Formats: sequence, C-alpha cells, structure tokens
Amino acid sequence: MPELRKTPMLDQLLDGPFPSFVKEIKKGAEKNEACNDLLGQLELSYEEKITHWKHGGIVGVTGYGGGVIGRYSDVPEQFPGLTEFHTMRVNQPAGWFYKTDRLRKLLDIWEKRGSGLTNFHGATGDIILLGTHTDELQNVADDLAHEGWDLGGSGSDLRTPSACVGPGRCEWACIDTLDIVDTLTRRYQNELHRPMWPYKFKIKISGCANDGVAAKARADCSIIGTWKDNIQVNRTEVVNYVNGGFDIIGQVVDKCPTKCISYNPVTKSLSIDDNNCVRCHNCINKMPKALRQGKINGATILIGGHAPILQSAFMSWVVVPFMEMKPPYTEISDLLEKIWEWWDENGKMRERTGELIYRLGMRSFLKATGLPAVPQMVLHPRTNPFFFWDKEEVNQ
Amino acid sequence: MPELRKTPMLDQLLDGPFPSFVKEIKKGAEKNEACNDLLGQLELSYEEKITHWKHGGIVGVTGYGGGVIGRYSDVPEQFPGLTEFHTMRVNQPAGWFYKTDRLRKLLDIWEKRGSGLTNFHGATGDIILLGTHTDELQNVADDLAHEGWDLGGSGSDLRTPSACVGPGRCEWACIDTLDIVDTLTRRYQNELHRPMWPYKFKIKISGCANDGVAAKARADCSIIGTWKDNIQVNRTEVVNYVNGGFDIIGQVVDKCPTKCISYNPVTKSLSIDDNNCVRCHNCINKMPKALRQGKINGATILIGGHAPILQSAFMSWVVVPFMEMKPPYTEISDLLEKIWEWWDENGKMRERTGELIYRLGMRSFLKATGLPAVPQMVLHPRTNPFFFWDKEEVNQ
Amino acid sequence: MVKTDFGPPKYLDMMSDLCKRNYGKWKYHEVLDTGTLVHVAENGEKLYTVRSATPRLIHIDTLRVFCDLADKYCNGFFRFTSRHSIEFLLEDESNIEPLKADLHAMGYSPGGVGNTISNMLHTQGWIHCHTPAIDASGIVKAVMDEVFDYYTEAKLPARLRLSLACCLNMCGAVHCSDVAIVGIHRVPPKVLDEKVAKMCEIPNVVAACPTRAIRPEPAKKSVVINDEKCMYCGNCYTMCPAIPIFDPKNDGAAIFVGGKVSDARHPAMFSKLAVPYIPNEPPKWPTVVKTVRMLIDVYAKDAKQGERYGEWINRIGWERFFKVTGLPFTDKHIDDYIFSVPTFRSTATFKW
Amino acid sequence: MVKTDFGPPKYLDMMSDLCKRNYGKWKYHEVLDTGTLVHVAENGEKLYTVRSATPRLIHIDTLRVFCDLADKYCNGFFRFTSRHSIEFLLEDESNIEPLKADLHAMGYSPGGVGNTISNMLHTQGWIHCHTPAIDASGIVKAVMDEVFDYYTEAKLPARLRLSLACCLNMCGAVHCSDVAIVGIHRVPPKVLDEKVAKMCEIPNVVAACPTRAIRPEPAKKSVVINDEKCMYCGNCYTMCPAIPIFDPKNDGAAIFVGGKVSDARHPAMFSKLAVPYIPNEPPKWPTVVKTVRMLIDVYAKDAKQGERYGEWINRIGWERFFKVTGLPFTDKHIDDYIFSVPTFRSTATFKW
Ligand code: SRM
Ligand code: SRM
Ligand code: SRM
Ligand code: SRM
Ligand code: SF4
Ligand code: SF4
Ligand code: SF4
Ligand code: SF4
Ligand code: SF4
Ligand code: SF4
Ligand code: SF4
Ligand code: SF4
Repeated sequence: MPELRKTPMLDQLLDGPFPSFVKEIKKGAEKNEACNDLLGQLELSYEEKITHWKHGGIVGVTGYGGGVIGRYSDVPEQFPGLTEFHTMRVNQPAGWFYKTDRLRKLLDIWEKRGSGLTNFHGATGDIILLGTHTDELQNVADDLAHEGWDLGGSGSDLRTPSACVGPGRCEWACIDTLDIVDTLTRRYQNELHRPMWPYKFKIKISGCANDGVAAKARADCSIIGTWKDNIQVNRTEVVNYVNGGFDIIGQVVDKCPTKCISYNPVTKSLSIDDNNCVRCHNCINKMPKALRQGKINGATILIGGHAPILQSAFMSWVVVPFMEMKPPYTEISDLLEKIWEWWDENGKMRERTGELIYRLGMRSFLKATGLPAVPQMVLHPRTNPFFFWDKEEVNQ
Repeated sequence: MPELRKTPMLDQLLDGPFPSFVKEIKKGAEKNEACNDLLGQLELSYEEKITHWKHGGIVGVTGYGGGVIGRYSDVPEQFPGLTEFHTMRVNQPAGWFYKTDRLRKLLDIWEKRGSGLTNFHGATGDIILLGTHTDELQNVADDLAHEGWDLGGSGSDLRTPSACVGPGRCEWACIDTLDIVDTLTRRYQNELHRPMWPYKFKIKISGCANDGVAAKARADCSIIGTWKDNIQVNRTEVVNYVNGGFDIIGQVVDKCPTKCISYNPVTKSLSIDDNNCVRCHNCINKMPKALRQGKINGATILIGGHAPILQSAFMSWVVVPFMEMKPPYTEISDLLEKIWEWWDENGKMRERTGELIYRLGMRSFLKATGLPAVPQMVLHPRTNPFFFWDKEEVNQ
Repeated sequence: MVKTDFGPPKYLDMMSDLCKRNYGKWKYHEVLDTGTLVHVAENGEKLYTVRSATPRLIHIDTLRVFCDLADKYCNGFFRFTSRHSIEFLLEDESNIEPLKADLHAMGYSPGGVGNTISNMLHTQGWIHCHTPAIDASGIVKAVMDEVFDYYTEAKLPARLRLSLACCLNMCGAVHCSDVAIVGIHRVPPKVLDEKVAKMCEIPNVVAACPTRAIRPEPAKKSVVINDEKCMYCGNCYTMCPAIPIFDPKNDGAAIFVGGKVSDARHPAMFSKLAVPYIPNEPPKWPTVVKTVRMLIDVYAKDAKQGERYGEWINRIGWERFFKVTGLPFTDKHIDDYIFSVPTFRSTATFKW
Repeated sequence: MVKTDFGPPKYLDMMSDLCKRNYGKWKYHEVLDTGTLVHVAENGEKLYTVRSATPRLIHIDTLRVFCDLADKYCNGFFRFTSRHSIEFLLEDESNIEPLKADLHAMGYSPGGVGNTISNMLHTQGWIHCHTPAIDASGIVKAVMDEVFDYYTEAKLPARLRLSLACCLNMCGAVHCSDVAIVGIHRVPPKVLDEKVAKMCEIPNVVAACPTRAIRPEPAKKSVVINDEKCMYCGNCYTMCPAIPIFDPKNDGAAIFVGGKVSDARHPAMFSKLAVPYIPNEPPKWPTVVKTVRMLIDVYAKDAKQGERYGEWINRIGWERFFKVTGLPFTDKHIDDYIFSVPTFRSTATFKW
C-alpha cells in the first residue's frame, strides 16, 4: 500500500464541528487504492476547479438495464484506481429502516468488492455504493442478491420509489406510506430494472401535507396523505397548551390559511370550521396533543414534478383530490399504468411526464387516464380564451 | 325615403329599462338610408347568427395613414346603403370633456356626411363616427379639421392615448393626467397618424392606483399616479367616520394588504406605518375625508399590456417605480422613444411591445432603455437557473 | 391644403370655469345616491355630477338632446366616462332633480355610482365588425335590462364591472372584468384555397398562427390547417379574409369572472373562465342573461362587504365557486396554453 | 442463475418489535431537545429518537460504528431520514445520554430537530459526477461548520432547509429549499467538432437544447452553437460528451432562497434567485459561506415566530429582502424563460 496522497486543500476540511467527508475518504484510503486516488483526484479538482470525471460508457449487470452509473476518470494515468469507478444503486428498505445484522452483510460485500465508500443515501433514496470496477459489478450484484439486496433504478425507467417514515414512527401518517412504497416497488420490478420509457419516472409518498419526502418537488407521481372528515379536537389538551403559555392566536389561529379556526379566550376553547379547512396541517403541527387529523383517510395524487431541465422545475399538481389507499392499491396502479402507457406512446425522448402534459394539455392527459376534470386540479381556471373542443362536442 | 325595414327580432330590444341601441338606429333610419339598411342587415345577422361585414380594403384620408376602418357589407345587393360603411376615429378631448357648442359642430358634420350614428366612445377612447362612404372620408376629415377636430389612430401606429378625469374632477389625481395625455398626443401626432411600427401601441394614464382608465389591462404603456411620502391623516375626520358608524376595522384595517394600519378604538385614532404601505389606495377610497395621499407625487410606469392575441393577455408591468411627471414630460418621452426605437428594430410583424419583451427578455429591454433593474419590477425573482451573462461580465 | 396633425381640442376649452378654477384642487367627494356625486374643492366650491349609462351606440339627435340638457342645467358642459357613461356637471344643486326628471323622460336613468353595476363596456359585434362570434349591443341591452336593479340600487358588496367583447381580440378591458362575456368560435376556419392564392401572403398566414397549426400547401398556393392544433383564435382570418372562421351552429359566448384593474386591496387580476360556451340566442340571449344574473346574485348574496368579485372567489376558493354557482367544471377550464403550469394546483391543500 | 427482481428487504424485517407493535398507532410526539424526539403510542409505549446529521458520504467502517451503537443502545435498529440524517431508535430513555456521548466522541453531534437547520441535502459534485459546476461535499462541510449553531440550537423562527446541487440538473429538492446553492456555468460549451462527429447523434443534440441555440453543421458532421441564445444549461453536454461546458474561470454557485415543500400555512413554493454568481473558492468557499450565514442571520433576526424563509419574504416583500440583505438586484433576477410574464409585477403596488 503506497502512502496516502498529499491533500493540503482537502485537509482544511478535516476540522470543524460538522463530520468531515474527507475523514471518511481517508478511512478508505488507508486500505483501498481507489479511495486514495479519489483523494488525489479530488485535490486536483480543488486546485483546478473542475471535475475530472468523464461521461459514462454503458456498464451493467446481467438481466438489469439500470442500477449502475458508469464513471471513468479523465486522468487515469495519475489515478489508476479511478480508471473505472462506477456507482451502484441499491434499493433501500422502505422508510430507510435498518437492522444491523442485515446491513453488516451489505457492508462486508462492499468492503470486499468495492471502494468501501457509500452514500446513505442518494437523493432519490437508494443506498449508493460509490466506486467499483466494471468486472466487479456482476459480483457485487450477485453477492447482494444472495443477502437479499436488490438494485435500484437508473436510466429511462421507474426510479426507486421512496416514502417518509409514516406509520413506522409518525402519528400523522394518513396512509401506510411504507406498505405502499414496498408494494409498488415489488409490483414494478420490471419497470424499475429495465429502462424502456421516454425518460425517468419517480414516485414519492408522504403520509401528510408536511411532505417529509419532498414528493411534490421531486417525483413525477407524488402521493400525499390526507383526510376527508373533521379534525379531532381534544378540548382538555387545548386548555393545557394555553395554560402552558402557548401562543395559540399567533401560531395557530392567525396562521390558518383559510382563517377557519376560532378561539374563545374566555372558555379557552378552539373550534374549527372544517368545511373551509384545506388540511394544510399547520394547526395540528403546532398542537400535536390537542389536534388530530380526521378518520376518513386517503391520499391526494399529484403528477408532473421534476427538476428544471428542460422547461423549468415543475411541482406535481393535483390529478386526483382523494383516493382511498387500501391494499392491494389497485386504483393507484391502474392510474400509473394508464399514465405510463400514454407517456410511452406520446412522449419525446427525455420528456418527463409533466412536460408531456404541458405540451399536450391536461385535456389529453385526462382523456388518456379517464380522470374527470375537477376544480381541485387548478389554482384558478384559465385566463385565456384559447380552449379546444372535441369533434364530438360541436355541432357538425 | 322607403319604409323602415321590418325588424321583428330587433324590435324585442326596444323596451326594457336600459336605453335601447335599436331605438338609436331607428332614429337614424328615419332620415338616412344606410341606417335603415343597417337595421336590415343586423336583423339578418340575428336570424342567421353571423356577421355580414367583410374585411376592409385600405381606405383613408390624404396625409393620414390611420383613423379610418374600412368596412363593406357582404350582402350589398340586399343593403346597398352598406356597400361602403367605414368608421372614422376622431381624437376625443382629454378626459372626454365637452362644451356643447363645439360638439354640436361635429354632430352637424356627421349628419351631413355620414350615417349620423356614433359611439361615444370607442373602447380606446376615440369618438367613433360609424359609417360613411369612401368618397365622403376626405370631406368629413376636412370639415372636422375646419372645426378643430383631428383624427385618431388605427393600424400599426400609436393609438389615441387616453386618461382618467384626473385633476379635472377628482381629488386623487397624483399626476396631471389630462395635461400629460394632451401633451403626449400633440407631441406624437406623426406616430399617431402614420402607421410605421410592427403593431399598435397604446398609452393610458390613470391618476391613481384605482386605475379609472384600466390602463394596466389595455395599454402598452400604462402611467399610474402615486406618491412617495406619507398618507395624510385628518384625525378629526377619522373620529367623524367612526362616530358615523363606519366599520373602520372591517373596511380599512383588515383590508390593508400589508396590514400596516392600526386603529386604537379607545383614542379613536388611526395610524399608518407608511414604510410598509404599498399605496393600494383602499384606505383612502374608504375614508376620503379623513385620509389623503402624500404630497410628493409622480407616476409608476408600466409596460407591456395588451389583449390575448397572440400569447395570452398581458397586464403591463413596472419598469419605472417612480417618475416625476412635470411638464414638459421629457423623461417619459425619452423612455417612449427609446422603447419605440428598440421595438421597431426588433419586433416581428404584429408583435406587441410586451410580447417582444417576453421573447427577448427584460434584460434586452433594460439594456435598450438604459433603465436599471430593480426589485419593484417583479413579484419575485426567477425560480429557474437559466440566466444569461454578457460577454463583458465573464472572465475571458 | 387642409391642416393635419393639430391634435384634439384642448381639454381646458371644454371645461367650465368652476372646473378650471378648481383644477387639481379637489378636496373630497361624496356619493349622494347611485346616480349622483358631489366633489368639494379646497375653496369649498361644489361640483355635482349626475351620471347615466348610455348604450354607447348613439344617434346624433340623442347627443343633441344631451347638449340641450347640458345647456339647460350645466352651462353647456358635460363629459363622458371611461365606461361610456354620460356625466352632467352641475354647479347648482337645485338643478339635479329637474335634470334627472328630464333624463327619465327620455328613457335614461341615472345610476352606476358606488357599489353598483356601472355601464357595460362592449364592442362592435354585428353592428360593424368583420370578426365577431356574437353580437355586442344586443346582448348588452338584454343583460343590462335584466340586472338593471343592480345599476340603480346600491345592493352589491362592491362595484361590479360588466363587459363584453365579441371575439377573442377582446377589444376593451374585458380580460380584467368582474364579469365578462366573450365571443368564441369552436371549429377551425375553412380554407378557401382559390381565394387564399389570390388574396393572401402565405408566410404571413403561417406565421400568424400561435399554435403552429398552419402549414403551406405549395401545390395549391394555399395553406392547410391541422384541425387538432387549432384553438379557433381567428388570427389567421385577421391576416387573410379567405380563411373564414364563422359557424353559426357553433359560435357563441364564454363567460369569464373575477377580474379587476384597480390595485385597491388586491392587485389587478385577470378574469378566469367560468362558462366555456353558451350558444347564440338572438335577439335576447336568454341563457347568457340568466347565467349572468345568477353569477351576480350568488356574489351579491355570499360576498362580504367591500369584496370585489375576484376577491370573493379568492376567499372561498374556486372549488367552492363551482359548487355555489352550480356551474360544471370541465377540461376547458384547465389552462393548456403558454403559461399553464403555474395555474396548476401544486399543493395538496384545497376544499372538498 | 442468480435471482433478479425480488425487491428490497421487507421494511418490517428491519423494525423493532416495539415499532411493529405500534405501527400506525402513534399518538403524539414531543421534541425533547434539538437532537431528541419522543413518540408516544396509543398504548403508552414510548420510542425515543436521537438524530444526527451525517456527511452522507460515509465509509463502511463508520457505518459499522453506527451498527455497534445501535446494537448497544437500540436492540440493533436504526434508520436514516429523507435528509440523510441518522436516527437511533431507543426504547430505554436512560440510553439517550450515553448514546449522545458516544456520538460526540466519534465527532457526531445530535441536532436538526425542530426549529433548526437539519442536515444539508446535496449531491455528488467533484466526488463522482461528470457535469458539476461546483463541488458538493466540500461546500456542504464548509457551510455546515459555519452555521452549526443553528443546527444544535433552536434559535430560528421555523425549520430551515439547506441544500446544494452541483449543476442545473438539481438532483435533490434544491429548487424548493429555504436556502439552496446551485452550481452554474456562465459561458457556452465548446464544440469539439471531430469528437462530435464520432461520438454524438446530431439530431438528438440539436433537439436537446431548450433555447434552440444549436443547429447542425453538416459540413463538419458537427453542430454550431449560437452563443447569444445559450443559457449554459449543459443539456447538450449531457447528450454529447464532445460539447464540454466546464470553465474553471467562470463556473461557480448561485444562491436561491424562500422555497419549501410542506403545505403548512402556505402551499409549497419554489426557491427564487438571490445571488446569481459566486466564484468557486476551494477548499472552503468563504464567499458562499459568508453569504449563506448572512442570509440566515438576517432571517433569524427579522422573521416572526413560525415563519419559514419564504413566508417571511412574502410578508416583507422582495423589495425589502434585497434592502435588508444588501444584495444587489440585477437583470439576472428577472425571469426570461418560459413562464416569465406571470412573475412580472403588473400592479403599481410595491414598497420603495
Ligand atoms: C446520485 C444522485 C445525486 C446524489 O448524490 O444523491 C444523482 C446523480 C445524477 N443525476 Fe440526478 N441524481 C440523484 C437524484 C436526483 C433527483 C432527486 C430525487 O430523485 O429525488 C433529481 C430531481 C428530481 C427529478 O428527477 O427531476 C435529479 C435530477 C436529475 C436530472 C434532471 C431531471 C430533470 O427533469 O430536470 C438529471 C439530468 C438527466 O437525467 O439527464 C440527472 C442526472 C444525474 C446523473 C445521472 C448525471 C447525468 O447527467 O448523467 C448523475 C450521476 C452522478 C453520479 O455519477 O453518481 N438528475 N436527480 C441521485 C440519485 C441517487 C439515488 O438513486 O438515490
Ligand atoms: C372600435 C373598437 C371596439 C369598440 O367598439 O370600441 C375596436 C375595434 C376593432 N379592433 Fe380592437 N377595437 C377597439 C379597442 C380595442 C382595445 C381597447 C383599448 O384600446 O383600450 C383592445 C384591447 C387592448 C389592446 O390593444 O390589446 C383591442 C384589441 C384588439 C386586438 C387584439 C390585440 C392584441 O394584442 O391582443 C385586435 C386584433 C388586431 O389588431 O388584429 C383588434 C382589432 C380590431 C378591429 C380593427 C378588427 C380587425 O381585426 O381588424 C376592429 C374594428 C371594428 C370596426 O369595424 O370598427 N383590437 N381593441 C375599439 C377602438 C375604438 C377607439 O378607437 O376608441
Ligand atoms: C368617472 C370615472 C373616471 C373617468 O375618467 O371617467 C371614475 C370616477 C370615480 N372613481 Fe373610478 N371611475 C371610473 C372608472 C373606474 C375604473 C375603470 C373601469 O371601470 O373600467 C376602475 C377600475 C375598475 C376595476 O378595478 O375593475 C375604477 C376604480 C375605482 C375605485 C376602486 C374600486 C375597487 O375597490 O376596486 C374607486 C374607489 C372606490 O370606489 O372606493 C374609484 C373611485 C372613483 C371616484 C369616487 C373618484 C373620485 O373621487 O372622483 C369617482 C366616482 C366613482 C363612482 O362612480 O362611484 N374608482 N374606476 C370612471 C367612471 C366609469 C363609469 O362610467 O362607471
Ligand atoms: C424524519 C423525517 C421523515 C423521514 O421519513 O425521514 C421527518 C420527521 C418529522 N417531521 Fe418532517 N421529517 C422529515 C423531513 C421533512 C421534510 C423534507 C425535507 O426537509 O426535505 C419536510 C418538508 C420541508 C419543507 O417544507 O421544505 C418536513 C416538514 C415537516 C413539517 C412542516 C414544517 C413547516 O412548518 O413548513 C413538520 C411539522 C412541524 O415541524 O411543525 C414536520 C414534522 C415532523 C415530525 C414532528 C413528525 C412526527 O410527528 O414524527 C418529525 C420530527 C420532526 C423534527 O425533526 O422536528 N415535518 N419534514 C424527515 C427528517 C429529515 C431530517 O433529517 O431532518
Ligand atoms: S410527511 Fe407527515 S406522515 Fe410523513 S413523517 Fe412527515 S409528518 Fe409524518
Ligand atoms: S389544517 Fe390548516 S387550514 Fe385546516 S384548520 Fe388547521 S390551519 Fe386551518
Ligand atoms: S383613477 Fe384615480 S385619479 Fe383617476 S379618476 Fe379614478 S380615482 Fe380619480
Ligand atoms: S394605501 Fe393600501 S397599503 Fe397603504 S395603508 Fe392604505 S390600505 Fe394599506
Ligand atoms: S372584439 Fe373582435 S369582433 Fe368585437 S370589435 Fe373587437 S375585433 Fe371586432
Ligand atoms: S384560428 Fe388561430 S389557431 Fe386556428 S389555424 Fe387560425 S390562427 Fe391557428
Ligand atoms: S446536480 Fe448535476 S453535477 Fe450534481 S450530481 Fe446531479 S447531475 Fe451531477
Ligand atoms: S448549454 Fe444548454 S442552452 Fe447552451 S447550447 Fe447547450 S443545450 Fe443549448
């Protein structure tokens, strides 16, 4: 094992209160040449202010079209350990729950066959195994499979769905986020592992409007738990909050977006005009002991989210205001399959679902999915008069 | 004079409390054949649910490129009086003020040389003389000129500017709307009368944020009066309002968009945090005796408004938050001329100023006009990361 | 040689001495009733205004009667408003009632001041335009007859601005009105190949189409329209008379609501689509009239004092608007033009 | 033959009995301190969570230490959060302090719960990606060191979500973060004609450009870029490695602020541009760090209790934001992309 690379610039990132990624790479460098080279190449990037990774050639694992991101150094002479340094995406358990014995197995495999560096987790949600050789890819996959770990998505396929912790440790999950994400992931293994669409498709599931997995911002299909009936008010706990000095007017009443909460300081009682509540969740967030969501639960389905490339970032928008979410989750599956079929048929290369809807219009999307138009889909109706009529709608 | 046309459908619009336009046409029909034919053709349109006017060939008046809208019936055999039935646009006096002796002269000319039908006024603001023959156009124009009435705009030119009543009869005019509209109209006679641009350009001027001439919605350049200092509060009058039973909380305090008004019910005093006032004008509207605008007056200049064709309706947007508006109004003229030059150079045929800015970016507009970028121009900064850098701004 | 380019009559020449004396020196105003205002100047002088809606399409003889009234009561001075109302400007308070009586006698009722419906903005329609999908004056007459009580009585929560445009060109500020009626087409225009070849510039016609539905057909020296892409804006027809877009069976009116231009309280807003289509029903357009009446009644009943139409809807939400009006929400209501995406509801918050 | 398509480990197999027993039966939670939560189940059972930010780029040996701690204090169970924090799930309250001590000893401080800055979302940067304009991990480390007090102490008006993406692809939810750092390029890519001819599909490259800045150059079997139209998105480079867009002299970071994804109070919002460009200054990016610190300090001082970053700006107005932060407003801040017009201020209401 040669000496550790000299990294005067990176070394300045060793100290400070926040845990250091440089320390992590150095841990690896002590036993792994690729990690040592990574230190060196990164130091070079710091000196030159430029990346030293090249576009990936296509690499992969038998039977899978995705799950591996090929990566090659553009200065392999200087850093031979990085000649090939591919990433593998491993599908995380729903909610990112781990039992140490199961995880240790995965770590051992990665010690043996890769750099030992990881991301826990990637931004999509996968376990990222950071850096191995082309000829180790299959071995890693095989070893992982043996221990019950399967690959995640990449390329123009379904990406690894993810979900907030939900019923696993949160009182606000209106839907079983973990069971849904697990069920859909298993159901769509083919879509996940074999790219076949115009572009990527992401599913994210949050148990309530707090959207703990940022689904609206970064999933083509965002599933957000909600309720249909009334917020449950525990009068005693309201009094306790107030007596404890809680600023119920400032933090709850005044912040309600529809001003549908009223509070009587004399009787110390709070009442909600549920008819006008939009379920933003603020009042519940602020008084978790006193207020609970309703009991008729389900999800709002939003479609179209993605990052800025090409047409600006979109946040998903409502296409189904309320969907019951009971196993086996047939309704959401039906919808997804209709969407994929329509997108697959009409989408241009690298056109996300939301962009296709933008191009062809919600009209076309609604027709393909059979969903009815409802006012909940829009912030307001159109302001321009340029709307279309179907042949069947007009007098011939 | 033949009999009045039979108009059983139109006759149903003779009664009712609102004054009847059919009655007006019938008045004309009694002495003018074209009006009688208009009745007939309109009745035909009512039967067939379709217009019977054709696209205009170009007709006009010597020395003028605009001011006349050519109009021809598509059923001239049935309605010979409408074979040619052109509209003339006559520039109204600022604020639509009339002295009867001056107006009677105009009416006499139109009795002699036209149908006798008018619009007081057209949507842009002109006096509309509705319907005459091609060979009368020059005569009408000459006779009008003799009495001091000049033509308005049409085609790809400056359209007749208009302004709210302003200082003529309103206490809220922060700028001299009438003098400004009059000055600009006289200054830009050439632009008004000789189409030479990519498309039309409209100027509208309102004395305050109430925007009584709907400038923001329908002018390429919208000039709105405002003030820079503090709202003047008359404490005695505040008390009078309250004592008179006025709901000061509901109509003023709660409706202030920035919540910068506070009212003390004990002292019956109202105070305004002018630093956070956005000059929406509501509080002043509601208590005209108690509140008056500040004393440092000027205008906000907004650019880009127009109707939906082609890219959706635009409302004008802020390009100069505050401009002093003192005669001879050089600053606004300078700006207008720079805009016209840039638009003339870069605009496509039938591209309104706002659409050109949309296509080339505010960046390009600001460069052409020399205006500085200020946050008042936007509701919020961009959300996408796709911004441009000039060659001079980057390191070569 | 006749003089040109001398400009409009000078406004000061059209103003009474009282107005000129107090020009820019008004202190405050009061609404005396729904047809009458008084403006008080710094020096205490008062100017009374009696306002009446007009049909805008006026014969010169009617204008002469207005002149007579102005001579009788106003020293010969009057004005029109930005919404085509007439305003008589009186100096002598005692002239108000006689003037009103004379107006009534000629079929004009003062109104439109304060929290009322003022005069209804509109356009040419079948009277004088070559592109309308609906008439203008006839619908305005029928609508104003129906809602006349809201014009003479101050029983609305705030002022309500009605307008009408007979085609998508939307002459007038229709796109920012409380309630607006707009003429629409619903089928693509027909291309009359031979006429196109003779009358039109093919490149201009192709360029005119905002949705790129038109392509040249060089063989015929004409163009072809892709019906799927056409949204019937009529812009090609404006460029080329050989592509007529009229269809009596399918033309009709759409209704938009909730716009405003003042910045009071809430900044100016565009009107939004409420009803995509009502067929033409001359001479009295009963369905349009009934719908407008309903739209106003619901607002009058449900809105809070001081709330304009759009502010009311903002408060209750569009979900509720469609519920309380009973109007159906359709795919037409969902924007699919250039700026559509920001109008989509990217939040799970809404009312059921 | 190895099995495929069997899916991830079942989550229930990764959960403690206590969690399984109370699955979906949590009643409420309390924040014990900025690193500790307790969740109380319907049946009264309690689950304690100790959270710590991680650098996300973690070596397996560190993960093994986490496993050791989980074995020691949590019966072998822990989880990660959607922001890459680690959460130890304890059943025994008395284990909290010893666990925290062990974490501190290994350089990890509990924090990020409640009104704090939680872990900073980020991406690959120079560690592993081929398109970054900035590094990821290095900037995150430098920024988090600087704002660490906001991570451990609850002194913000509301939670604050920091994130970073190293290029415009914006991996992560950077476009909806309270404060976001984004890597940008500022000069058009260079076309390496010979390589393009060999490596790339010309039609795909042309189609990739959102502003139509690229046209084919058939002579060279390559393409030409119209520099005027290019806004440096790098999308052509993604399609074709022979069009590199890097420029160490000009690449750097932009800062966006005011986004959120929760719908609490105000619906989710996009982040908006605050600072168009700060050059790359490795290893510690002092200007980025100073700017982020300033942006947070100003907010911490000026916002009202319960107001997220964007809600604060909505209240005071962007005019004021630029005033109180002292940041210059430039033409870059004014949108000129597809949905620009609705962001323009079509009202005369604003603050000076
Ligand atoms: C690894 C990861 C970043 C990370 O450090 O966590 C990542 C890395 C890359 N992303 Fe991403 N994206 C990652 C999550 C995301 C997310 C967030 C999410 O999924 O929740 C987004 C935003 C949401 C979205 O999908 O829009 C995201 C939006 C993009 C885009 C822009 C897509 C768009 O519509 O705007 C691209 C560009 C592309 O697809 O060509 C992209 C492309 C890429 C590529 C493949 C670069 C490329 O052009 O080929 C990067 C490979 C880096 C490498 O060498 O490992 N990545 N990417 C994330 C995946 C890890 C995982 O599987 O868990
Ligand atoms: C007469 C008038 C309507 C009325 O009954 O009052 C009118 C009538 C016509 N307008 Fe208009 N416009 C009239 C005010 C407006 C306004 C309102 C305004 O100026 O305040 C607008 C909206 C504001 C704007 O300019 O955008 C307006 C927006 C249009 C448009 C759409 C422009 C756009 O950018 O969307 C067109 C179409 C065009 O220019 O080809 C148009 C075109 C037309 C044409 C010339 C029809 C055409 O396609 O050639 C109409 C001639 C009718 C006729 O035979 O008399 N007219 N037009 C108004 C002019 C009277 C006057 O001079 O006082
Ligand atoms: C005469 C006229 C100006 C002119 O130059 O002709 C005028 C005159 C007055 N307006 Fe107006 N406005 C006039 C068109 C407008 C318009 C334009 C329009 O309707 O197309 C608007 C914008 C409407 C909109 O937002 O859609 C307008 C929005 C206002 C407002 C703000 C209303 C609001 O709360 O949104 C006020 C203030 C108020 O009434 O509280 C106002 C107030 C006034 C005052 C009280 C101003 C004053 O002190 O003299 C005048 C009498 C108002 C009344 O009728 O009760 N005026 N005013 C216009 C009369 C048109 C008509 O025939 O009815
Ligand atoms: C663990 C985690 C879910 C998971 O599946 O991993 C989680 C857990 C909780 N969140 Fe969250 N949220 C988590 C990511 C998020 C996200 C997503 C993100 O940050 O990318 C959001 C949206 C943030 C945004 O709007 O940009 C989020 C917005 C909220 C909110 C709404 C905050 C607001 O007022 O806007 C609450 C309610 C509150 O705190 O009042 C909340 C409340 C909670 C509660 C109290 C829920 C509960 O009863 O258990 C949990 C502890 C909160 C705390 O840290 O104080 N959680 N939460 C995530 C922790 C990430 C981390 O490491 O910090
Ligand atoms: S999104 Fe809602 S249900 Fe999910 S963890 Fe956050 S607060 Fe709990
Ligand atoms: S959930 Fe939101 S909208 Fe509903 S009552 Fe609570 S604060 Fe108001
Ligand atoms: S816009 Fe303002 S100044 Fe002009 S008439 Fe209306 S209220 Fe008066
Ligand atoms: S003008 Fe408008 S913003 Fe200013 S104090 Fe009055 S109501 Fe408030
Ligand atoms: S709205 Fe259309 S049809 Fe009506 S006058 Fe204007 S251009 Fe003509
Ligand atoms: S009507 Fe409009 S959309 Fe249809 S072809 Fe003509 S220009 Fe194009
Ligand atoms: S943000 Fe860009 S540079 Fe960073 S990981 Fe994603 S694709 Fe790569
Ligand atoms: S960087 Fe983006 S805008 Fe520039 S040429 Fe490439 S694809 Fe087009």
